[in-house]
Amino acid sequence: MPFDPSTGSGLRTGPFLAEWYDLRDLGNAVGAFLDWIRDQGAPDWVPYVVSGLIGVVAILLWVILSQLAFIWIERRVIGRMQARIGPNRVGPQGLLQPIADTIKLFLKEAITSRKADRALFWVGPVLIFLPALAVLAVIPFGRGMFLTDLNVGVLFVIAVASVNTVAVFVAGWASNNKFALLGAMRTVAMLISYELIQVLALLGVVVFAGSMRMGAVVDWQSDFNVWVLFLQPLAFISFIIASAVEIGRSPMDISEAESEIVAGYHTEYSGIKFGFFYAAEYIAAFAVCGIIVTLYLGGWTAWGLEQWVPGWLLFLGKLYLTFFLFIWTRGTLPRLRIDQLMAFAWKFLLPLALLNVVVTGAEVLIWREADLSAGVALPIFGVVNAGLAVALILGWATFMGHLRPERRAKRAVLTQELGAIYYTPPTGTDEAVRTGEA
Amino acid sequence: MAMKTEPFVVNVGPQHPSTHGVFRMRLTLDGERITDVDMVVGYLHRSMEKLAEERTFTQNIPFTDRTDYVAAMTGNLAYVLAVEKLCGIEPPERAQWLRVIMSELQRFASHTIAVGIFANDCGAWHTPMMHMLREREKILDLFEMACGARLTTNYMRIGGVSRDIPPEFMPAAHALIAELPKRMGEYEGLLLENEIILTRSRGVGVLPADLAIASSVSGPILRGSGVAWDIRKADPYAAYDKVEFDICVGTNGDVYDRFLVRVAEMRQSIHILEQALDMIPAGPVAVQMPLAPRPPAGEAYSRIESPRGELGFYVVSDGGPAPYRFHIRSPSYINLTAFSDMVVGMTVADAVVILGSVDIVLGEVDR
Amino acid sequence: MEDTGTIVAFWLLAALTVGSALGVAAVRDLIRAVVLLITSFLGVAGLYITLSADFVAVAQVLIYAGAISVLILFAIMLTPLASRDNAETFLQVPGLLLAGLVAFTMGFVSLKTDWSVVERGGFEETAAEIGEALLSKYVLPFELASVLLLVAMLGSILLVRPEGSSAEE
Amino acid sequence: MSVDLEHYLIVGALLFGIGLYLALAKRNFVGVLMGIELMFNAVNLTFIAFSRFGDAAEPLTGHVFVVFVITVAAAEAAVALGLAVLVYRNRETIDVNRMNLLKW
Repeated sequence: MPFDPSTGSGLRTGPFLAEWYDLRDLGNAVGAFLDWIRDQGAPDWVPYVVSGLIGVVAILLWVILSQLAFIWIERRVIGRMQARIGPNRVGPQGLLQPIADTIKLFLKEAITSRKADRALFWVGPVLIFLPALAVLAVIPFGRGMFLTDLNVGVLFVIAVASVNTVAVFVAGWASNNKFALLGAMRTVAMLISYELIQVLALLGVVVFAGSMRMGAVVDWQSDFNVWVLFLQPLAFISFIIASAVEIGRSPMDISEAESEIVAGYHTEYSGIKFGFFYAAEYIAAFAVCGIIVTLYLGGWTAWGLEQWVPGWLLFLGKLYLTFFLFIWTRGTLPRLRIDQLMAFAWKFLLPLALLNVVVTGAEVLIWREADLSAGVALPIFGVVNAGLAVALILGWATFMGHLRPERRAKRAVLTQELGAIYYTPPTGTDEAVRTGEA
Repeated sequence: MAMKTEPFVVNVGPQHPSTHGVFRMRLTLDGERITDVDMVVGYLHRSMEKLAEERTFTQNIPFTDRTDYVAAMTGNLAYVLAVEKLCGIEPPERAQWLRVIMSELQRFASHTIAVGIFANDCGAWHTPMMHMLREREKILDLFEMACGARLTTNYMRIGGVSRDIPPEFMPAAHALIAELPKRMGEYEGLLLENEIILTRSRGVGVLPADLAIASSVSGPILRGSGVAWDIRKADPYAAYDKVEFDICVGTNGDVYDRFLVRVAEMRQSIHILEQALDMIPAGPVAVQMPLAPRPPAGEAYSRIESPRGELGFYVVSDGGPAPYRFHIRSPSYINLTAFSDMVVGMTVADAVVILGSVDIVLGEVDR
Repeated sequence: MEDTGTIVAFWLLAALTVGSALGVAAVRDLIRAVVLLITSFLGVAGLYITLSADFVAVAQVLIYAGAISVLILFAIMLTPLASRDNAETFLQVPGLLLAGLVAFTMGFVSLKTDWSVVERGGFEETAAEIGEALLSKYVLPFELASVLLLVAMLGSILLVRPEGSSAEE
Repeated sequence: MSVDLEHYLIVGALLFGIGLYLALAKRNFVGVLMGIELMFNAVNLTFIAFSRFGDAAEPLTGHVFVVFVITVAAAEAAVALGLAVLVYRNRETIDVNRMNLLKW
């Protein structure tokens, strides 16, 4: 069906060109292939199974490739950030380094310590893979390029991610290692808290788009030519932070805080079992970036650009940019302490996220009741919400006392007076936070 | 009724990413909070003090490279000052200034490690440290120019320094000194005002001034607790009485203040270096000494402000070619004694940061 | 086609659910029992999907597999000196008999009863309708449930709060 | 062959039986709790099955009911585990055999 500029709806009613060689939707080729199978007189279930297989294989293949790419990108980019070169020995520009790493991990001995719970020690790495992979099933990679478009996709993403908690706990517990157990308990507490933030952040998106279907959210964004990011800046920030927690990225990499608890819940894992954790981390990063792109950054659409450029390329471009954000924070920021991170979730993000939900609900109600046109309503909402986000963050920070002068950076006292004592006991603002948790 | 929990004992080290060597602490935890800490040292003990009694005074200089291997120059200096005091000799003027230059370069280099590792302990995934190491490399290049070695310099000699600096040293040093303030600005922007570092280090590991004095800690830890004490001012050695600099002190005695003091001291080091590079006179760099000097019988204690604090060498001579007794007052070891006072009541994550702020070098702790 | 998939999925999921539930009863280690319990919960969620109840399935994963199981794990971790085994009391044999009897009766009844079944096919989309029902017809129970959750939350905080940390905080 | 209401009901019955056994026979308080959760699941499964196959004017009522049950189950789990921790704190055990005093 040809693209109709007056409605802008050529996107949803069907592919622009349904020829198999139209690269803008790889689903076309698959559809043509399935039709061909049907024409050969195969029984009904064959195309059904084949389409599923194609989807699964494509996603898995892409995940593996892109995970290798992620590892390479991260190592090179962090290398640049750290004023060094990064891996450049294996292959051109070190491109084969991730493969070499993988081979190394395969060849290394997978040690199981004697007092470990053998069965659960094995379950942990497997279980941690599942949520990361399952999330990928509902992400629309391009027009018509998804494994399944669940009508509760957004909820599914959250629900599946919550299984992560159990996997981490099992891994930490089965290792029978104190560092691992500490890391696991930290992670569980942290994931549970930030799951809440994630749900509240996504609620705003769902309220605006009026559907929990991932594809519908993308369509909504392309229909109104607006990314949810501009309507929901506060939710976007909370979601980014919560996602960083979920995939264990700095400054929230407390679960595997290297300098404190060695490697957290996967301290005892080696060889390919460690490789599973390592891979799952990157797959989860891939999935989380995909969710962010789909729900906040317009998915595979970009203001009509998807008519000329394959949508899946746009999607991947955005995905890598989002991933760069995570690399950037990792390369820059130190790590928070667990109680500070929890306090940040409960005392800072949660009230703001709740307020955001209320404001969003009110806006959608106004939009519907006052019968405003989208061209008027959405820009106003965007400006209001951006202003509100800044005001709320600053206001809440002031209210919580984070901006008081004694909490700000200071400089050392310079003196010539030998033997003088300048000591004043700490004012106790941070101390209050600390003991309040205990 | 309080919760009955098992005392959860975690053994941190000797193989642990952030014990800075082979330090070991047994932490008794209640949840994440530390109720007791047991420090175990000695994994790197090399019997240095006893070995030194079997070697001549000159042969002992390389040992002092290996006590505090992050700051070899100051180790050399403290030892040769003690022997010079024993022999009653005074090194020439140029040697004095070279000692100041090398000490301050070493202080800067050592503080880059201290600050970088501290940021690492806060979880900053190596970025600040790698940037710091970039500057340290340049300083080590200067050391290599001066004495041929980068880490174990073995540069100071009884009665001077081993050799004069080569002609290319001065331009390189001037260029470096011109560059460093810019870098310092970057670090101060990245680290000092970093919100997360502020939250992580404010009010953590507080060592009050009276306790700091009572525990006889020294160096940035003492100054971080607000006591303006610096051997370079209190008991000037080399040419420190001729240069202008400030003592940097903190006010609250927490981890952040120690960190602050180190960063400020790096600035002061640049300031001292600027003066010293201008004021250094020409002339001989060492007095003539026998290869194996035999100082008159007696004892001498000399102390200097090493990057970690008061580094003292106590040397007793019985008139022979080797010291009769050789003792090192190592600042790391004595600063470490205050560690348990700072760490109890904090969390595991804090313990690591506090240890990072104490800035121990295990070679010096265990000797 | 679709039906074959459902049948295969049902048998697999039913085996998974019942099998891991049996495992919960059989294994010796409490943590392993929790892991099997989670598997069982996930199996039930899968069964919901075969019944085209997608919203409830996702809620099942979110709340049972994600939240309640973690609560159980926390309870186990917070009682460190208690034994971590999964042993039975003296009621093992009577319990077994009674449970078997109940299960048999219910199975028997469900097989023998002539249920008035309609061939409706699966639901298209449940989330929106459930939401509407919750906020119109069932709004009172909905509000009551939220109050219940609040009370439960406060109650458990009150229960586990360390004594002596009341007034001065 | 197809999957009918009875299949789900039997799975539900089996789950309920296992849950009942756990709740009756397990020594550990947490084990008992797991049994109760399993029974909840069995009941929910039956609700959903009837909702899918049953003859009703508003078939989604079953789903709504399950949502409520899940809510109540979450509340129940939180309170019960709070109780477990409390009992442990006072008696240093969560063995139901040894919780035999009416007061302590």
